[in-house]
Amino acid sequence: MSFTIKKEGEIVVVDVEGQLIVGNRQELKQKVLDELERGEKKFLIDFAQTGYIDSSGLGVLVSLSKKIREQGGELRLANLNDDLKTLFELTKLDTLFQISDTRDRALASF
Amino acid sequence: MSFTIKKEGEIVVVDVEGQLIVGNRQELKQKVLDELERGEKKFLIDFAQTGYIDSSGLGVLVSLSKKIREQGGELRLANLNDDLKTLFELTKLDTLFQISDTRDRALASF
Amino acid sequence: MAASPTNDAGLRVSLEVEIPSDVAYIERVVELIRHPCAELAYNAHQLALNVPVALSEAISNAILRANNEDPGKRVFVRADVDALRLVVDVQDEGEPFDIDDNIRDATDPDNIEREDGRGLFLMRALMDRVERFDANGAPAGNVVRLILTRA
Amino acid sequence: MAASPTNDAGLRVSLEVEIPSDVAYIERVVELIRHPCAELAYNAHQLALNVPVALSEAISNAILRANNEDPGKRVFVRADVDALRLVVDVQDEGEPFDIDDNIRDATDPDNIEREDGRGLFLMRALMDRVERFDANGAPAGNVVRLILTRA
Ligand SMILES: Nc1ncnc2c1ncn2[C@@H]1O[C@H](COP(=O)(O)OP(=O)(O)O)[C@@H](O)[C@H]1O
Ligand SMILES: Nc1ncnc2c1ncn2[C@@H]1O[C@H](COP(=O)(O)OP(=O)(O)O)[C@@H](O)[C@H]1O
Repeated sequence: MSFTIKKEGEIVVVDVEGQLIVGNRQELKQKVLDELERGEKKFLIDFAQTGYIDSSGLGVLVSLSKKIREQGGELRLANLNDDLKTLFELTKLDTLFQISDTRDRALASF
Repeated sequence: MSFTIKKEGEIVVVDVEGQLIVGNRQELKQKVLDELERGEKKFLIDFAQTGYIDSSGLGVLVSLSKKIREQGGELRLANLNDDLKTLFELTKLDTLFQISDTRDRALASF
Repeated sequence: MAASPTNDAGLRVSLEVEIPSDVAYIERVVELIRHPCAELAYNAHQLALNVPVALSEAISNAILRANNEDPGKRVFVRADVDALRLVVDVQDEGEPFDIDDNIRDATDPDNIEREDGRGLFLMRALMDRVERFDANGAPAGNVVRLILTRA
Repeated sequence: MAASPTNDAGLRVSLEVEIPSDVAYIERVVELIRHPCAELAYNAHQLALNVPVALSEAISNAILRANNEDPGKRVFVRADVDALRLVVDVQDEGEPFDIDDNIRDATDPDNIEREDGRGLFLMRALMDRVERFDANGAPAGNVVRLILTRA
Protein backbone atom coordinates (compact mmCIF):
# COMPACT_ATOMS: atom_id res chain seq x y z
CA MET A 1 0.00 0.00 0.00
CA SER A 2 1.33 3.39 -0.87
CA PHE A 3 0.31 6.82 -2.09
CA THR A 4 2.40 8.54 -4.72
CA ILE A 5 1.95 12.24 -5.25
CA LYS A 6 3.14 14.19 -8.27
CA LYS A 7 2.33 17.45 -10.04
CA GLU A 8 0.97 17.48 -13.59
CA GLY A 9 0.98 21.18 -14.51
CA GLU A 10 -1.03 22.79 -11.71
CA ILE A 11 -2.84 19.58 -10.77
CA VAL A 12 -1.79 17.44 -7.81
CA VAL A 13 -2.17 13.78 -8.85
CA VAL A 14 -2.33 11.08 -6.19
CA ASP A 15 -1.96 7.40 -7.14
CA VAL A 16 -3.47 4.98 -4.65
CA GLU A 17 -1.56 1.72 -4.88
CA GLY A 18 -3.19 -1.20 -3.07
CA GLN A 19 -6.02 -0.81 -0.60
CA LEU A 20 -7.50 2.41 0.77
CA ILE A 21 -8.76 1.28 4.16
CA VAL A 22 -8.97 2.11 7.83
CA GLY A 23 -5.31 1.19 8.34
CA ASN A 24 -3.89 3.74 5.90
CA ARG A 25 -6.55 6.36 5.15
CA GLN A 26 -4.96 8.88 7.58
CA GLU A 27 -1.80 8.80 5.51
CA LEU A 28 -3.74 9.76 2.37
CA LYS A 29 -5.66 12.44 4.24
CA GLN A 30 -2.50 14.00 5.64
CA LYS A 31 -0.68 13.99 2.32
CA VAL A 32 -3.53 15.76 0.56
CA LEU A 33 -4.08 18.25 3.40
CA ASP A 34 -0.38 19.11 3.33
CA GLU A 35 -0.67 20.00 -0.35
CA LEU A 36 -3.83 21.99 0.30
CA GLU A 37 -2.05 23.96 3.00
CA ARG A 38 0.79 24.64 0.58
CA GLY A 39 -1.82 26.41 -1.57
CA GLU A 40 -2.63 23.69 -4.11
CA LYS A 41 -6.22 23.85 -5.40
CA LYS A 42 -6.65 21.12 -8.03
CA PHE A 43 -6.53 17.49 -6.99
CA LEU A 44 -6.92 14.27 -8.92
CA ILE A 45 -6.94 10.88 -7.21
CA ASP A 46 -6.19 8.04 -9.61
CA PHE A 47 -7.42 4.55 -8.65
CA ALA A 48 -5.90 2.63 -11.56
CA GLN A 49 -3.74 0.63 -9.17
CA THR A 50 -6.19 0.37 -6.30
CA GLY A 51 -7.54 -2.87 -4.85
CA TYR A 52 -10.50 -2.30 -2.60
CA ILE A 53 -11.75 0.68 -0.60
CA ASP A 54 -13.63 0.32 2.68
CA SER A 55 -16.14 2.68 4.30
CA SER A 56 -13.47 4.62 6.13
CA GLY A 57 -11.57 5.05 2.85
CA LEU A 58 -14.74 6.40 1.28
CA GLY A 59 -15.19 8.60 4.36
CA VAL A 60 -11.76 10.15 3.85
CA LEU A 61 -12.56 10.93 0.23
CA VAL A 62 -15.80 12.62 1.32
CA SER A 63 -14.09 14.71 3.97
CA LEU A 64 -11.19 15.67 1.67
CA SER A 65 -13.62 16.75 -1.00
CA LYS A 66 -15.38 19.00 1.54
CA LYS A 67 -12.12 20.53 2.81
CA ILE A 68 -10.85 21.15 -0.71
CA ARG A 69 -14.13 22.83 -1.72
CA GLU A 70 -13.97 25.04 1.37
CA GLN A 71 -10.59 26.30 0.14
CA GLY A 72 -12.05 27.02 -3.28
CA GLY A 73 -10.41 23.96 -4.80
CA GLU A 74 -11.59 20.89 -6.67
CA LEU A 75 -11.17 17.13 -6.20
CA ARG A 76 -11.70 14.71 -9.07
CA LEU A 77 -11.40 10.96 -9.31
CA ALA A 78 -10.26 8.74 -12.17
CA ASN A 79 -9.89 5.12 -13.21
CA LEU A 80 -12.42 3.34 -11.03
CA ASN A 81 -12.64 -0.28 -12.11
CA ASP A 82 -16.05 -1.99 -12.28
CA ASP A 83 -15.97 -3.06 -8.65
CA LEU A 84 -14.99 0.36 -7.36
CA LYS A 85 -17.69 1.88 -9.56
CA THR A 86 -20.21 -0.47 -7.97
CA LEU A 87 -19.01 0.65 -4.55
CA PHE A 88 -19.51 4.31 -5.43
CA GLU A 89 -22.94 3.56 -6.90
CA LEU A 90 -24.10 1.54 -3.87
CA THR A 91 -23.23 4.45 -1.60
CA LYS A 92 -24.43 7.05 -4.16
CA LEU A 93 -21.03 8.70 -3.84
CA ASP A 94 -20.92 8.70 -7.63
CA THR A 95 -23.30 11.67 -7.34
CA LEU A 96 -20.94 13.54 -5.02
CA PHE A 97 -17.72 13.19 -6.99
CA GLN A 98 -16.74 14.08 -10.49
CA ILE A 99 -15.38 10.80 -11.86
CA SER A 100 -13.51 10.31 -15.14
CA ASP A 101 -12.77 7.08 -16.93
CA THR A 102 -9.15 7.91 -17.66
CA ARG A 103 -6.46 10.02 -16.13
CA ASP A 104 -6.07 12.11 -19.29
CA ARG A 105 -9.75 12.90 -19.40
CA ALA A 106 -9.68 13.82 -15.72
CA LEU A 107 -6.66 16.10 -16.24
CA ALA A 108 -8.34 17.78 -19.22
CA SER A 109 -11.56 18.31 -17.24
CA PHE A 110 -10.16 20.84 -14.78
CA MET B 1 -0.28 -28.06 -15.02
CA SER B 2 0.70 -29.22 -18.46
CA PHE B 3 3.40 -30.99 -20.39
CA THR B 4 4.50 -29.56 -23.71
CA ILE B 5 6.50 -31.77 -26.05
CA LYS B 6 8.50 -30.56 -29.01
CA LYS B 7 11.38 -31.77 -31.15
CA GLU B 8 14.71 -29.91 -31.23
CA GLY B 9 16.66 -31.68 -33.96
CA GLU B 10 16.58 -35.31 -32.89
CA ILE B 11 15.94 -34.54 -29.25
CA VAL B 12 12.47 -34.77 -27.69
CA VAL B 13 12.11 -31.84 -25.27
CA VAL B 14 9.43 -31.91 -22.60
CA ASP B 15 8.52 -28.78 -20.64
CA VAL B 16 6.92 -29.43 -17.28
CA GLU B 17 4.68 -26.49 -16.44
CA GLY B 18 3.43 -26.39 -12.86
CA GLN B 19 3.67 -29.33 -10.49
CA LEU B 20 4.83 -32.87 -11.25
CA ILE B 21 2.89 -34.86 -8.68
CA VAL B 22 0.81 -37.94 -8.08
CA GLY B 23 -2.20 -36.38 -9.81
CA ASN B 24 -0.52 -35.87 -13.20
CA ARG B 25 2.63 -38.01 -13.36
CA GLN B 26 0.83 -40.69 -15.45
CA GLU B 27 0.25 -38.12 -18.15
CA LEU B 28 3.97 -37.33 -18.34
CA LYS B 29 4.85 -41.01 -18.32
CA GLN B 30 2.44 -41.81 -21.13
CA LYS B 31 3.57 -38.92 -23.30
CA VAL B 32 7.22 -39.92 -23.04
CA LEU B 33 6.51 -43.63 -23.54
CA ASP B 34 4.51 -42.81 -26.68
CA GLU B 35 7.55 -41.01 -28.10
CA LEU B 36 9.81 -43.89 -27.08
CA GLU B 37 7.53 -46.33 -28.89
CA ARG B 38 7.66 -44.14 -31.97
CA GLY B 39 11.40 -44.78 -31.94
CA GLU B 40 12.70 -41.61 -30.30
CA LYS B 41 15.92 -42.12 -28.32
CA LYS B 42 17.01 -38.75 -26.91
CA PHE B 43 14.92 -37.07 -24.25
CA LEU B 44 15.35 -33.82 -22.35
CA ILE B 45 12.98 -32.79 -19.59
CA ASP B 46 13.14 -29.06 -18.86
CA PHE B 47 12.01 -27.90 -15.40
CA ALA B 48 12.35 -24.16 -15.95
CA GLN B 49 8.62 -23.69 -15.42
CA THR B 50 8.11 -26.33 -12.76
CA GLY B 51 6.82 -25.68 -9.26
CA TYR B 52 7.34 -28.64 -6.97
CA ILE B 53 7.85 -32.37 -7.57
CA ASP B 54 6.65 -35.01 -5.13
CA SER B 55 7.98 -38.54 -4.57
CA SER B 56 5.73 -40.04 -7.18
CA GLY B 57 6.92 -37.44 -9.69
CA LEU B 58 10.50 -38.41 -8.87
CA GLY B 59 9.46 -42.06 -9.19
CA VAL B 60 8.18 -41.49 -12.71
CA LEU B 61 11.46 -39.85 -13.69
CA VAL B 62 13.37 -42.85 -12.32
CA SER B 63 11.22 -45.35 -14.17
CA LEU B 64 11.29 -43.39 -17.42
CA SER B 65 15.05 -43.17 -17.24
CA LYS B 66 15.22 -46.95 -16.84
CA LYS B 67 12.82 -47.62 -19.74
CA ILE B 68 14.66 -45.20 -22.02
CA ARG B 69 18.01 -46.77 -21.17
CA GLU B 70 16.61 -50.23 -21.89
CA GLN B 71 15.76 -49.01 -25.40
CA GLY B 72 19.29 -47.71 -25.83
CA GLY B 73 18.19 -44.11 -25.34
CA GLU B 74 19.13 -41.30 -23.00
CA LEU B 75 17.21 -39.04 -20.62
CA ARG B 76 18.65 -35.74 -19.44
CA LEU B 77 17.28 -33.05 -17.18
CA ALA B 78 17.72 -29.27 -17.26
CA ASN B 79 16.90 -26.10 -15.37
CA LEU B 80 16.39 -27.32 -11.84
CA ASN B 81 15.97 -24.33 -9.54
CA ASP B 82 17.62 -24.34 -6.11
CA ASP B 83 14.70 -26.06 -4.41
CA LEU B 84 14.43 -28.78 -7.04
CA LYS B 85 18.19 -29.25 -6.82
CA THR B 86 17.86 -29.73 -3.08
CA LEU B 87 15.15 -32.31 -3.70
CA PHE B 88 17.38 -34.28 -6.07
CA GLU B 89 20.28 -34.03 -3.63
CA LEU B 90 18.23 -35.20 -0.63
CA THR B 91 17.17 -38.28 -2.55
CA LYS B 92 20.61 -38.68 -4.21
CA LEU B 93 18.81 -38.73 -7.54
CA ASP B 94 21.34 -36.14 -8.67
CA THR B 95 23.71 -39.11 -8.96
CA LEU B 96 21.31 -41.05 -11.19
CA PHE B 97 20.49 -38.33 -13.71
CA GLN B 98 22.59 -36.19 -15.96
CA ILE B 99 21.49 -32.68 -15.05
CA SER B 100 22.39 -29.47 -16.93
CA ASP B 101 22.00 -25.91 -15.74
CA THR B 102 20.53 -24.66 -19.00
CA ARG B 103 18.51 -26.08 -21.83
CA ASP B 104 21.18 -25.17 -24.38
CA ARG B 105 23.86 -26.93 -22.43
CA ALA B 106 21.61 -29.97 -22.07
CA LEU B 107 20.88 -30.00 -25.81
CA ALA B 108 24.57 -29.68 -26.61
CA SER B 109 25.46 -32.53 -24.23
CA PHE B 110 23.79 -35.32 -26.22
CA MET C 1 -3.49 -21.62 -9.31
CA ALA C 2 -7.02 -21.62 -10.66
CA ALA C 3 -9.58 -23.88 -9.06
CA SER C 4 -10.85 -26.64 -11.28
CA PRO C 5 -14.64 -26.38 -11.11
CA THR C 6 -15.14 -30.12 -11.55
CA ASN C 7 -13.60 -30.65 -8.16
CA ASP C 8 -15.22 -27.90 -6.15
CA ALA C 9 -18.09 -29.90 -4.79
CA GLY C 10 -16.02 -31.99 -2.41
CA LEU C 11 -13.88 -29.24 -0.95
CA ARG C 12 -14.74 -27.68 2.38
CA VAL C 13 -12.44 -25.22 4.13
CA SER C 14 -12.64 -23.79 7.64
CA LEU C 15 -10.30 -21.09 8.79
CA GLU C 16 -9.76 -19.43 12.13
CA VAL C 17 -7.66 -16.35 12.62
CA GLU C 18 -6.98 -14.61 15.89
CA ILE C 19 -5.54 -11.09 15.92
CA PRO C 20 -4.83 -8.30 18.38
CA SER C 21 -7.07 -5.22 18.26
CA ASP C 22 -4.96 -3.42 15.70
CA VAL C 23 -6.24 -2.30 12.30
CA ALA C 24 -2.86 -3.08 10.75
CA TYR C 25 -3.91 -6.76 10.68
CA ILE C 26 -7.13 -6.31 8.71
CA GLU C 27 -5.65 -6.51 5.24
CA ARG C 28 -3.95 -9.82 5.97
CA VAL C 29 -7.03 -11.39 7.49
CA VAL C 30 -8.99 -10.37 4.40
CA GLU C 31 -6.32 -11.99 2.24
CA LEU C 32 -6.36 -15.19 4.31
CA ILE C 33 -10.11 -15.58 3.81
CA ARG C 34 -10.24 -14.40 0.23
CA HIS C 35 -7.72 -17.04 -0.82
CA PRO C 36 -9.87 -20.15 -0.15
CA CYS C 37 -12.79 -18.36 -1.84
CA ALA C 38 -10.55 -17.89 -4.87
CA GLU C 39 -9.54 -21.57 -4.75
CA LEU C 40 -13.24 -22.40 -4.76
CA ALA C 41 -13.71 -20.25 -7.85
CA TYR C 42 -15.93 -17.57 -6.35
CA ASN C 43 -16.69 -14.99 -8.98
CA ALA C 44 -14.26 -12.15 -9.62
CA HIS C 45 -16.57 -9.42 -8.29
CA GLN C 46 -17.18 -11.31 -5.07
CA LEU C 47 -13.42 -11.72 -4.66
CA ALA C 48 -12.61 -8.09 -5.45
CA LEU C 49 -15.56 -6.31 -3.85
CA ASN C 50 -18.10 -8.19 -1.71
CA VAL C 51 -15.75 -10.36 0.32
CA PRO C 52 -12.93 -7.91 1.07
CA VAL C 53 -15.09 -4.86 1.75
CA ALA C 54 -17.71 -6.54 3.96
CA LEU C 55 -15.02 -8.41 5.85
CA SER C 56 -12.90 -5.35 6.35
CA GLU C 57 -15.95 -3.49 7.76
CA ALA C 58 -16.83 -6.21 10.22
CA ILE C 59 -13.26 -6.57 11.45
CA SER C 60 -12.70 -2.85 11.80
CA ASN C 61 -15.92 -2.47 13.82
CA ALA C 62 -14.74 -5.28 16.09
CA ILE C 63 -11.39 -3.58 16.60
CA LEU C 64 -12.57 0.03 16.83
CA ARG C 65 -16.19 -0.02 18.04
CA ALA C 66 -16.18 -3.09 20.27
CA ASN C 67 -12.62 -3.55 21.51
CA ASN C 68 -11.68 0.15 21.36
CA GLU C 69 -8.22 -0.89 20.14
CA ASP C 70 -7.52 -2.25 23.62
CA PRO C 71 -4.26 -4.21 23.18
CA GLY C 72 -5.48 -6.75 25.74
CA LYS C 73 -8.53 -7.63 23.65
CA ARG C 74 -8.55 -9.82 20.57
CA VAL C 75 -10.65 -10.42 17.50
CA PHE C 76 -11.50 -13.95 16.34
CA VAL C 77 -12.47 -14.55 12.75
CA ARG C 78 -13.85 -17.90 11.64
CA ALA C 79 -14.72 -18.68 8.05
CA ASP C 80 -16.40 -21.70 6.49
CA VAL C 81 -16.13 -21.84 2.74
CA ASP C 82 -17.43 -24.39 0.32
CA ALA C 83 -18.77 -24.44 -3.21
CA LEU C 84 -22.15 -23.16 -1.99
CA ARG C 85 -21.39 -20.34 0.35
CA LEU C 86 -19.07 -18.40 2.61
CA VAL C 87 -19.99 -17.92 6.27
CA VAL C 88 -17.73 -15.64 8.32
CA ASP C 89 -18.08 -14.98 12.04
CA VAL C 90 -16.24 -11.96 13.40
CA GLN C 91 -16.11 -12.08 17.17
CA ASP C 92 -15.07 -9.22 19.44
CA GLU C 93 -14.75 -8.75 23.21
CA GLY C 94 -17.04 -5.71 23.44
CA GLU C 95 -20.39 -4.85 25.01
CA PRO C 96 -23.48 -6.11 23.18
CA PHE C 97 -24.76 -3.70 20.53
CA ASP C 98 -28.09 -3.61 18.75
CA ILE C 99 -27.51 -4.21 15.08
CA ASP C 100 -31.15 -3.39 14.23
CA ASP C 101 -30.70 -0.02 15.85
CA ASN C 102 -28.02 0.72 13.30
CA ILE C 103 -29.90 0.83 10.02
CA ARG C 104 -28.86 4.16 8.62
CA ASP C 105 -29.36 4.76 4.91
CA ALA C 106 -25.94 5.97 3.87
CA THR C 107 -27.38 7.20 0.56
CA ASP C 108 -29.87 9.57 2.19
CA PRO C 109 -29.05 13.21 1.28
CA ASP C 110 -28.70 13.94 5.03
CA ASN C 111 -26.00 11.30 5.34
CA ILE C 112 -24.20 11.37 2.04
CA GLU C 113 -21.58 13.90 3.19
CA ARG C 114 -20.93 12.15 6.50
CA GLU C 115 -17.48 10.72 6.95
CA ASP C 116 -18.59 7.63 8.92
CA GLY C 117 -21.58 5.33 9.19
CA ARG C 118 -21.27 3.33 5.96
CA GLY C 119 -19.96 0.11 7.50
CA LEU C 120 -23.12 -1.83 8.30
CA PHE C 121 -24.78 -0.33 5.23
CA LEU C 122 -22.05 -1.81 3.01
CA MET C 123 -22.05 -5.17 4.80
CA ARG C 124 -25.78 -5.45 4.18
CA ALA C 125 -25.44 -4.36 0.56
CA LEU C 126 -22.56 -6.72 -0.21
CA MET C 127 -23.60 -9.86 1.71
CA ASP C 128 -26.71 -12.00 1.45
CA ARG C 129 -27.16 -11.87 5.21
CA VAL C 130 -25.68 -10.02 8.18
CA GLU C 131 -26.57 -11.20 11.70
CA ARG C 132 -25.39 -10.42 15.20
CA PHE C 133 -25.52 -12.74 18.20
CA ASP C 134 -23.82 -13.13 21.56
CA ALA C 135 -20.59 -15.10 21.58
CA ASN C 136 -21.30 -18.30 23.39
CA GLY C 137 -18.59 -19.05 25.92
CA ALA C 138 -15.62 -17.00 27.04
CA PRO C 139 -14.69 -14.38 26.14
CA ALA C 140 -18.08 -12.64 25.99
CA GLY C 141 -18.65 -10.40 23.01
CA ASN C 142 -20.53 -9.90 19.77
CA VAL C 143 -20.42 -12.23 16.84
CA VAL C 144 -21.22 -10.57 13.53
CA ARG C 145 -22.00 -13.22 10.94
CA LEU C 146 -21.70 -12.53 7.22
CA ILE C 147 -23.17 -14.96 4.71
CA LEU C 148 -22.54 -14.90 0.97
CA THR C 149 -23.77 -17.42 -1.58
CA ARG C 150 -21.12 -18.28 -4.16
CA ALA C 151 -21.67 -16.73 -7.57
CA MET D 1 0.38 -9.21 -0.48
CA ALA D 2 3.58 -9.51 1.50
CA ALA D 3 3.36 -10.05 5.21
CA SER D 4 4.71 -7.25 7.32
CA PRO D 5 7.10 -8.88 9.77
CA THR D 6 6.40 -6.35 12.51
CA ASN D 7 2.91 -7.71 12.81
CA ASP D 8 3.55 -11.43 12.60
CA ALA D 9 3.72 -12.09 16.28
CA GLY D 10 0.04 -11.58 16.91
CA LEU D 11 -1.31 -13.58 14.00
CA ARG D 12 -2.48 -17.15 14.45
CA VAL D 13 -4.26 -19.09 11.72
CA SER D 14 -6.02 -22.45 11.87
CA LEU D 15 -7.30 -24.11 8.76
CA GLU D 16 -9.32 -27.25 8.21
CA VAL D 17 -9.89 -28.79 4.82
CA GLU D 18 -11.95 -31.86 4.10
CA ILE D 19 -11.61 -33.62 0.74
CA PRO D 20 -12.76 -36.83 -0.94
CA SER D 21 -10.15 -39.55 -1.52
CA ASP D 22 -9.10 -38.20 -4.90
CA VAL D 23 -5.55 -37.12 -5.73
CA ALA D 24 -6.92 -34.34 -7.94
CA TYR D 25 -7.52 -32.32 -4.75
CA ILE D 26 -3.96 -32.44 -3.41
CA GLU D 27 -2.59 -29.44 -5.25
CA ARG D 28 -5.34 -27.19 -3.96
CA VAL D 29 -5.01 -28.30 -0.38
CA VAL D 30 -1.29 -27.59 -0.60
CA GLU D 31 -2.08 -24.13 -1.92
CA LEU D 32 -4.61 -23.49 0.84
CA ILE D 33 -2.04 -24.25 3.52
CA ARG D 34 0.91 -22.64 1.81
CA HIS D 35 -0.91 -19.31 1.58
CA PRO D 36 -1.13 -18.54 5.33
CA CYS D 37 2.53 -19.62 5.65
CA ALA D 38 3.35 -17.06 2.96
CA GLU D 39 1.30 -14.41 4.80
CA LEU D 40 3.35 -15.21 7.86
CA ALA D 41 6.55 -14.68 5.88
CA TYR D 42 7.89 -18.22 5.99
CA ASN D 43 11.10 -18.40 4.05
CA ALA D 44 11.01 -18.90 0.28
CA HIS D 45 12.55 -22.40 0.39
CA GLN D 46 10.06 -23.57 2.98
CA LEU D 47 7.24 -22.22 0.82
CA ALA D 48 8.57 -23.74 -2.41
CA LEU D 49 9.99 -27.04 -1.16
CA ASN D 50 9.45 -28.17 2.44
CA VAL D 51 5.81 -27.29 2.88
CA PRO D 52 4.38 -28.35 -0.49
CA VAL D 53 6.38 -31.56 -0.90
CA ALA D 54 5.92 -32.92 2.64
CA LEU D 55 2.25 -32.01 2.61
CA SER D 56 1.66 -33.55 -0.77
CA GLU D 57 3.30 -36.80 0.44
CA ALA D 58 1.20 -37.04 3.58
CA ILE D 59 -2.05 -36.34 1.72
CA SER D 60 -1.32 -38.75 -1.08
CA ASN D 61 -0.52 -41.52 1.42
CA ALA D 62 -3.83 -40.82 3.16
CA ILE D 63 -5.70 -41.05 -0.15
CA LEU D 64 -3.81 -43.95 -1.71
CA ARG D 65 -2.37 -46.05 1.14
CA ALA D 66 -5.01 -45.56 3.83
CA ASN D 67 -8.28 -44.82 2.05
CA ASN D 68 -7.45 -46.75 -1.15
CA GLU D 69 -9.16 -44.02 -3.13
CA ASP D 70 -12.49 -45.20 -1.72
CA PRO D 71 -14.94 -42.46 -2.73
CA GLY D 72 -16.85 -42.98 0.52
CA LYS D 73 -13.78 -42.12 2.61
CA ARG D 74 -12.45 -38.66 3.24
CA VAL D 75 -9.22 -36.98 4.22
CA PHE D 76 -9.14 -34.24 6.86
CA VAL D 77 -6.28 -31.79 6.93
CA ARG D 78 -5.85 -29.38 9.82
CA ALA D 79 -3.11 -26.77 9.94
CA ASP D 80 -2.08 -24.39 12.68
CA VAL D 81 0.25 -21.66 11.54
CA ASP D 82 1.82 -18.86 13.49
CA ALA D 83 5.06 -16.94 13.45
CA LEU D 84 6.83 -19.80 15.25
CA ARG D 85 5.79 -22.94 13.46
CA LEU D 86 3.47 -24.86 11.19
CA VAL D 87 1.72 -27.96 12.52
CA VAL D 88 -0.29 -29.99 10.02
CA ASP D 89 -2.39 -33.05 10.85
CA VAL D 90 -3.40 -35.25 7.93
CA GLN D 91 -6.12 -37.67 8.99
CA ASP D 92 -7.30 -40.65 6.98
CA GLU D 93 -9.93 -43.37 7.51
CA GLY D 94 -7.56 -46.32 7.05
CA GLU D 95 -6.20 -49.15 9.20
CA PRO D 96 -3.43 -48.25 11.65
CA PHE D 97 0.06 -48.46 10.18
CA ASP D 98 3.43 -48.53 11.89
CA ILE D 99 5.36 -45.46 10.88
CA ASP D 100 8.55 -46.74 12.57
CA ASP D 101 8.35 -49.83 10.44
CA ASN D 102 8.68 -47.62 7.40
CA ILE D 103 12.14 -46.17 7.70
CA ARG D 104 13.63 -46.96 4.36
CA ASP D 105 16.70 -45.07 3.24
CA ALA D 106 15.68 -43.92 -0.20
CA THR D 107 19.29 -43.00 -0.96
CA ASP D 108 20.59 -46.54 -0.41
CA PRO D 109 21.99 -47.97 -3.67
CA ASP D 110 19.47 -50.82 -3.37
CA ASN D 111 16.60 -48.36 -3.32
CA ILE D 112 17.76 -45.56 -5.55
CA GLU D 113 16.22 -47.01 -8.70
CA ARG D 114 12.88 -47.85 -7.06
CA GLU D 115 9.89 -45.98 -8.33
CA ASP D 116 8.15 -45.71 -4.94
CA GLY D 117 9.04 -45.49 -1.27
CA ARG D 118 10.34 -41.93 -1.03
CA GLY D 119 7.30 -40.40 0.67
CA LEU D 120 8.06 -40.83 4.36
CA PHE D 121 11.74 -40.34 3.63
CA LEU D 122 11.02 -36.91 2.15
CA MET D 123 8.58 -35.95 4.91
CA ARG D 124 11.28 -36.71 7.47
CA ALA D 125 13.93 -34.84 5.49
CA LEU D 126 11.81 -31.75 4.90
CA MET D 127 10.02 -31.39 8.25
CA ASP D 128 11.40 -30.97 11.76
CA ARG D 129 9.16 -33.76 13.04
CA VAL D 130 6.86 -36.41 11.62
CA GLU D 131 4.58 -38.34 14.00
CA ARG D 132 1.70 -40.76 13.65
CA PHE D 133 -1.09 -41.33 16.15
CA ASP D 134 -4.62 -42.72 16.19
CA ALA D 135 -7.37 -40.29 15.29
CA ASN D 136 -9.32 -39.69 18.46
CA GLY D 137 -13.02 -39.90 17.78
CA ALA D 138 -14.96 -40.96 14.69
CA PRO D 139 -14.00 -41.68 12.03
CA ALA D 140 -11.12 -43.92 13.16
CA GLY D 141 -7.91 -43.59 11.20
CA ASN D 142 -4.32 -42.42 11.26
CA VAL D 143 -3.21 -38.91 11.93
CA VAL D 144 0.16 -38.04 10.43
CA ARG D 145 1.48 -34.86 12.04
CA LEU D 146 4.08 -32.69 10.34
CA ILE D 147 5.86 -29.97 12.27
CA LEU D 148 8.04 -27.26 10.75
CA THR D 149 9.66 -24.36 12.57
CA ARG D 150 9.45 -21.13 10.64
CA ALA D 151 12.66 -20.02 9.02
N1 LIG E 1 -18.83 -4.92 16.71
C1 LIG E 1 -19.47 -3.85 17.18
N2 LIG E 1 -19.48 -3.59 18.51
C2 LIG E 1 -20.12 -2.51 19.01
N3 LIG E 1 -20.78 -1.61 18.27
C3 LIG E 1 -20.80 -1.81 16.93
C4 LIG E 1 -20.17 -2.91 16.33
N4 LIG E 1 -20.38 -2.84 14.99
C5 LIG E 1 -21.12 -1.73 14.80
N5 LIG E 1 -21.38 -1.11 15.95
C6 LIG E 1 -22.18 0.13 16.16
O1 LIG E 1 -22.88 0.41 14.98
C7 LIG E 1 -22.54 1.73 14.53
C8 LIG E 1 -22.60 1.79 13.01
O2 LIG E 1 -21.55 1.01 12.46
P1 LIG E 1 -21.08 1.27 10.98
O3 LIG E 1 -22.27 1.28 10.11
O4 LIG E 1 -20.04 0.27 10.68
O5 LIG E 1 -20.50 2.73 10.97
P2 LIG E 1 -19.26 3.37 11.76
O6 LIG E 1 -18.47 2.24 12.33
O7 LIG E 1 -18.55 4.12 10.70
O8 LIG E 1 -19.91 4.25 12.80
C9 LIG E 1 -21.17 2.00 15.12
O9 LIG E 1 -20.88 3.35 15.21
C10 LIG E 1 -21.31 1.34 16.47
O10 LIG E 1 -22.01 2.15 17.36
N1 LIG F 1 -1.55 -42.92 5.87
C1 LIG F 1 -1.08 -44.19 5.70
N2 LIG F 1 -1.89 -45.24 5.93
C2 LIG F 1 -1.45 -46.50 5.76
N3 LIG F 1 -0.18 -46.80 5.41
C3 LIG F 1 0.67 -45.81 5.18
C4 LIG F 1 0.29 -44.45 5.31
N4 LIG F 1 1.35 -43.69 5.03
C5 LIG F 1 2.36 -44.55 4.72
N5 LIG F 1 1.97 -45.81 4.82
C6 LIG F 1 2.77 -47.04 4.60
O1 LIG F 1 4.13 -46.68 4.55
C7 LIG F 1 4.69 -47.10 3.30
C8 LIG F 1 5.77 -46.16 2.88
O2 LIG F 1 5.22 -44.91 2.53
P1 LIG F 1 6.03 -43.90 1.62
O3 LIG F 1 7.38 -43.76 2.17
O4 LIG F 1 5.21 -42.67 1.49
O5 LIG F 1 6.19 -44.62 0.22
P2 LIG F 1 5.10 -45.10 -0.83
O6 LIG F 1 3.81 -44.48 -0.43
O7 LIG F 1 5.65 -44.64 -2.12
O8 LIG F 1 5.11 -46.61 -0.69
C9 LIG F 1 3.51 -47.15 2.34
O9 LIG F 1 3.76 -48.01 1.26
C10 LIG F 1 2.43 -47.70 3.27
O10 LIG F 1 2.58 -49.08 3.45
